[in-house]
Amino acid sequence: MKLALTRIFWIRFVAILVILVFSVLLFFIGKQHTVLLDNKTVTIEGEEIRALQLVEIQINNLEPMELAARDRDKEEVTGQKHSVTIIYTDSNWEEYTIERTFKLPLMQEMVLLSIPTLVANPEADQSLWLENYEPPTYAVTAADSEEEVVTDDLSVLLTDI
Amino acid sequence: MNLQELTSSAKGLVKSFGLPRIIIGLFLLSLFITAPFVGVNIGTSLSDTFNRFGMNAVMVLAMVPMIHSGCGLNFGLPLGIIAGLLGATISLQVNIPGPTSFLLAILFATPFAVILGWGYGQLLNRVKGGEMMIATYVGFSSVAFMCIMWLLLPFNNPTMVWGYSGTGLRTTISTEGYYLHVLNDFLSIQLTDHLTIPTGMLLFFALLAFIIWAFLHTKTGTAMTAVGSNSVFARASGINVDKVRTLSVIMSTWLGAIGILVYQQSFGFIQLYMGPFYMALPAVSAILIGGASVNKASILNVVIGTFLFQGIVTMTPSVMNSMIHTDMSEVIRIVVSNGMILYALTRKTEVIR
Amino acid sequence: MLSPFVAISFKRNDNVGMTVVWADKSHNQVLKDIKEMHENETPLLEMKHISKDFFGNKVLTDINFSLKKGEILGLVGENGAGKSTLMKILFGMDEIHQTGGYGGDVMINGEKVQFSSPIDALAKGIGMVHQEFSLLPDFTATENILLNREPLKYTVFSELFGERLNILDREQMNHISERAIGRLNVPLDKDMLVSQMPVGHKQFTEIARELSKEATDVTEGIKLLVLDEPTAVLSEQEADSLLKAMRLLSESGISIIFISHRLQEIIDVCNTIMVMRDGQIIKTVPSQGIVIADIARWMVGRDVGSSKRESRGFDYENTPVLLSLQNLWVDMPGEIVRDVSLDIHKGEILGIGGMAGQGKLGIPNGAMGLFPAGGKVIFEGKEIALNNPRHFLDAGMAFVSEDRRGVGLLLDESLEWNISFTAMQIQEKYLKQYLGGLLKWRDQVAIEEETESYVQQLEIRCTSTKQRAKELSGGNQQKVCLAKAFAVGPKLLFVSEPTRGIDIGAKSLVLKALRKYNEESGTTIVMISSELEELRAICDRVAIISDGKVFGVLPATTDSAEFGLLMIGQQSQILEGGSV
Amino acid sequence: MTLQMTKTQKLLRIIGNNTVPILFLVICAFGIPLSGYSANYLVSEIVIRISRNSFLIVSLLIPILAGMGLNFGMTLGAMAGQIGLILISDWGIVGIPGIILAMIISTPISVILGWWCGKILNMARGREMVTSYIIGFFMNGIYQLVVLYGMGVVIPIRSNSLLLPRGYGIRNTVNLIGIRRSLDDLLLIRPFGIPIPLATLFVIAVLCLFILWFKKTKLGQDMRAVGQDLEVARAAGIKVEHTRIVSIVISTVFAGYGMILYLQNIGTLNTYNSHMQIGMFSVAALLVGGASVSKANIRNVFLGVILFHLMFVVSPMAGKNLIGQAQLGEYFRVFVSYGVITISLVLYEVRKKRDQHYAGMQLAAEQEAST
Repeated sequence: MKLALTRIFWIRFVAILVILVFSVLLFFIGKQHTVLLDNKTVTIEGEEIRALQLVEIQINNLEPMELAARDRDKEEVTGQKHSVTIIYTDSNWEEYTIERTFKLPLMQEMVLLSIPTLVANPEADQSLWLENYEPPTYAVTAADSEEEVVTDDLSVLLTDI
Repeated sequence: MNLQELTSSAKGLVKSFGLPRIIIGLFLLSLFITAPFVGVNIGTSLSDTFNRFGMNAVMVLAMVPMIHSGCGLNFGLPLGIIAGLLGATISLQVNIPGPTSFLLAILFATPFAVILGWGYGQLLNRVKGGEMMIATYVGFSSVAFMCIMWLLLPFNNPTMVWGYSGTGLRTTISTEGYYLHVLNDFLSIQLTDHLTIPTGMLLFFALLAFIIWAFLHTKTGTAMTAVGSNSVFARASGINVDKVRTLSVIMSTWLGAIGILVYQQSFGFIQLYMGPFYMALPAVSAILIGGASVNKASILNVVIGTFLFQGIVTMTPSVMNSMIHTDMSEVIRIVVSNGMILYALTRKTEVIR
Repeated sequence: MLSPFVAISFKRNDNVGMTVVWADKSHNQVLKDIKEMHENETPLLEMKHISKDFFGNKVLTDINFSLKKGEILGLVGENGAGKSTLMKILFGMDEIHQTGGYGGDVMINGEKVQFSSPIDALAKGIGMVHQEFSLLPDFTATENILLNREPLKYTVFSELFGERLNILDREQMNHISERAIGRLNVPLDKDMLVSQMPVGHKQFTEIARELSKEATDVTEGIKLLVLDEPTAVLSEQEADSLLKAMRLLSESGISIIFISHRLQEIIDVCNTIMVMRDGQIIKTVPSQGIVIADIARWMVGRDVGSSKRESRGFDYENTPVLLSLQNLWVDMPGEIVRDVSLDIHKGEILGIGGMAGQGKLGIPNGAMGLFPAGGKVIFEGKEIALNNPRHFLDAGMAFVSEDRRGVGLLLDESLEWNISFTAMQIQEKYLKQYLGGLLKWRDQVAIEEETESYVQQLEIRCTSTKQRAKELSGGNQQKVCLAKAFAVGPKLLFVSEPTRGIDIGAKSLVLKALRKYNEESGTTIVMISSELEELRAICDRVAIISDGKVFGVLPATTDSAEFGLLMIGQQSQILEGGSV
Repeated sequence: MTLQMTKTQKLLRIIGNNTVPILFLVICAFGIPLSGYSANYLVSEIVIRISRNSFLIVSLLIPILAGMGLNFGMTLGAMAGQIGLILISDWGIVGIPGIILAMIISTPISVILGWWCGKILNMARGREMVTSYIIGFFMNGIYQLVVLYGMGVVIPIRSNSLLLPRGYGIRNTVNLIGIRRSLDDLLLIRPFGIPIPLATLFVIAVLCLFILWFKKTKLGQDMRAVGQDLEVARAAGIKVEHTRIVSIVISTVFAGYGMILYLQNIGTLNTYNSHMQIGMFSVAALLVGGASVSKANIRNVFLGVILFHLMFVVSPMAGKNLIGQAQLGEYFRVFVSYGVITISLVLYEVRKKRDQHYAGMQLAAEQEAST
């Protein structure tokens, strides 16, 4: 049919564009990432960086967490721009705090933040102490494989709504 | 016969036979053809189809009287099925093993079918025009009501009752020892090692089909057809329209009861509680695939429809599985059967006054 | 000279309602003054040499008339005289276009117009109010008046979702409907739901709807209003207020075509009266000094030359009364029977005539029980219970319905079924009894023989007795219905509109069959038809039903003008001239 | 001369019109004491259910307005909503943005399904309800085709926690932890310890306002006209078929949003069954509120939700205390739900016949008086 380029057509066209942009924006704001906070000794370019005895770490304004050596914890965050503050005491009970912001690429589900590396060189570029993390895929357990799909389960008519 | 005549007669055939029916028929044929290439034994699938045909044919036959008298598609079939279940449970309660239990089940089911059918008929007469929706929900609420009754009714035959509490019936009861395969094995013919024909069941269906065919030739049968095709014409010829409609509903309910008994004897289990909930839809779509319309149905429609529908239901899982390793049969069954009902509901039939 | 307080303002495009204090002067006097004022003006509507035929038979021949601004034209004529076809031409209904258009031309304000649909006619300011209301019960009068023409207030959503998302402008709606009702000057409450309105107010709502079609940039305000039998459903007092409202409208410059069977109203309110018969205009006369009897004669009277039918000389004295209807009332929509008492003698052919909608069709349907009915029906001395077709049929009466396709036939079944069905069900004919009557089996052979004999006897043109009823022509279908009734061998046969909608050839065959059946097997026949001539040709006596009551029973040989008077509900003695 | 309605007849008429709500009041009156639940618990349960279900039930109002009867085809909207949820949980979008994005995704799907359903219903005039019921089943087949076989193959699904072990098709249950209760907890207040999700109730209030506003628009007026008498509306020039299709589209879109709100409260998605169950219970709740096939308003929705769900919460415990079988209570409430729909449908048809007959009775009375 002839595309009537009337006024209402343009308004609708613009409205659809606005909605698309809005949903992309939503995608960005709502995207959830998991940040793994890792306090293990790690060797970078042959140089070994020891894990800290005790460290307190806080992402954005979430609950601060205390990690002992060889501890690993995770934090769920939404959106791309985040800040991390680390408070630690060095060997002679001096308290230091490091505050850095970092940006997560959109499509990365999970990232690993190596605390020792960050503490070792607080001003280093983000790529040094933050890298993508692919969770290992478990072998398909027996229970999953034969999970049979129930498509006309009558008991659903009885359950509460 | 020149081309022009050929196309017009072909068109006539298609029109009379119904396009969807031809599509489904060709689809089934293609399944049968591809079966051997895909390692599916024709014998087993054929005997499986016959078996399922026998199991469901009587329930599809239960659709005929009500469609004939203009009450529309009998979505309230579960009501008839409940009468059958009552008959079966009482016959098991009486605990007489062997084929006599099948006859007893029919005997016990009949009074329930007549009473329930009569009440159901009176209700439908008061809601002419809106029958199908109300039939659906009468069916659902009666199944839900029976769920309560199965818990409360005083049955105590150990094979039926819950082990630990001793009261209330189990959801599935085996017909082992009672009327399991009582029809199937009667004069069953063993053609090849795979292909066995459950002649007993097919004969039983043929007997019931003959009774219906004969009924339609009697005076009241003719009156029923007239009520279905134009109820004002029937009224103007002195027919008590409501009485004839109620009779057709009672017949449908009774056939529904017999149908579930035949189904159980071949299936091997009596399914209580929510079992009969969605049993109306396959029967309705089968008769529509057979070419019936919302106010016209014949015995031939029952036979063709049941064979096509059950053929698809049996063939798709085996052939599909071996072809593309996925069991799409469930999806195809839903789409084909409900698509057929939709096709029938959207045909232009002038609403009977 | 115009009396001072009647201020009439005529501006070319403004028909602002004027306020009139109804002087005691007669309405016609006021009209005469208006006419003198613009004698030379071109008429609002003019029809020249209009002709129309449906598949060969002439429906309208050489219609010429003109209608001035503010004039009320009364259009009268029997059913089928061509009145409604003429109106359909004026409104450009597609029924006319589909059957080959019309001859001659229609002029509005002097220029030729060709309306392709009623919407075009509306745009030119021509509106019509039909007899059966097209109103929404749970809408108020205002909402009905402005249905689908509601003024809207802008909302931002309409930019995006289209103009139907604007809010209704309720105050302006009330304003428009008040103005339209004001012009009718009737006590119609604009906020009352139509379902709670008395019938008269429903009529006013419909008229107000046409009036409210104001002049907008694309459409002109209402200039011509056609009222099709508006008073048929009104009570006396409601009809009066309608006539007053019509006078008011005509004075405000709106011309009206008023179609009615109540000749007294025509004379009271119309300026000119146009009488139509058999598709021609017989008379166009101003309404002064016209008497109802004149109109009746013009409406019904054939020229004297029509063949004088020799009467059968059926003597009523010593033949017993077979069926007597006492105070019968029947609730059949559109054909209400109020109080009918008739005695039908054995062996006679009684005709029942009357205008459409006066209740003649209700009598057989009610007696048979197809519609709720009351009163007494005594057949051969025994009283038959009403509202149960079985008793009617068991007593030995049969009924051929006027609604062939709806009631008379099983369209999807074969001829055999159609003909043999009633006899089989009532009198157990064509059934083989087995097991001592327990099993009644259809005797296919007997059915085929019986059907074959009727096909021969009534010359039903069909490929075979197995052919389906819906594939037959109208005439043959009617013969099948007759055969169905004959098969029952009735003592009394009601036949309703046997010749409606069938070709001439089949008509005479059907009437001949009825006549032969009456003479050979002595069956009493009661024939209901709206064709007066047919009744006079075949019946011994003809009863005329008007407004649900028997207005008179006359021998068939009496002059058709007498019947004409009965038909319009006037006693047969001549009434004095029309009074204001 | 119309038939005067005597006092008792008027009273009977009122009772007659509201048989279903009265019946439910009686059931609840018996059930509540039997179940032994505390008032506090019951109130909090009812508040949860109002916030969970009312959006879905309100979406049924518009087709009733347009004379299409009870739209059992709302399962189409529920399916669209679920597809939206599956996609956002795959992309890992959480919280309020996730809910809004799911709604945006479900809108085009609902519009297409609603438009198609409207076209079919127009073809099956006079039998709309049973046809919409069958459309629900038919689309369930298509839905399974898409979700059970399409997702993972045709539609890329990344996170394998959603996919079945065989690599394609979505699992039976999808954990919606990302958006669980995120709208409910947005503005949660706890007067007397009863959690009241203000945000969700606000969204429902906005929808009710939209419905009230919509009735005042030209489209709303056209729908009312079409609902009352199709031929009169057509004669007045209203595009009848188009109006009926728009009413179904709007209802399907709202059903989609309602399903997303419902699932955000429940927290887990039963992929292949929850949409089949929701249609029936929403219609039952609406009818319990006193709505009929031809007339329904917002009051019916809320009265219905309260009464229906009160019965739903109470009956298992009542059954247990009465006969010692909780199962009995569950069967009882399903029986009552289906029973309510049957009674309302029957009453609607009977009343429709009686109104036609009433006109005849009125006329007969006039005859009797005048002869």
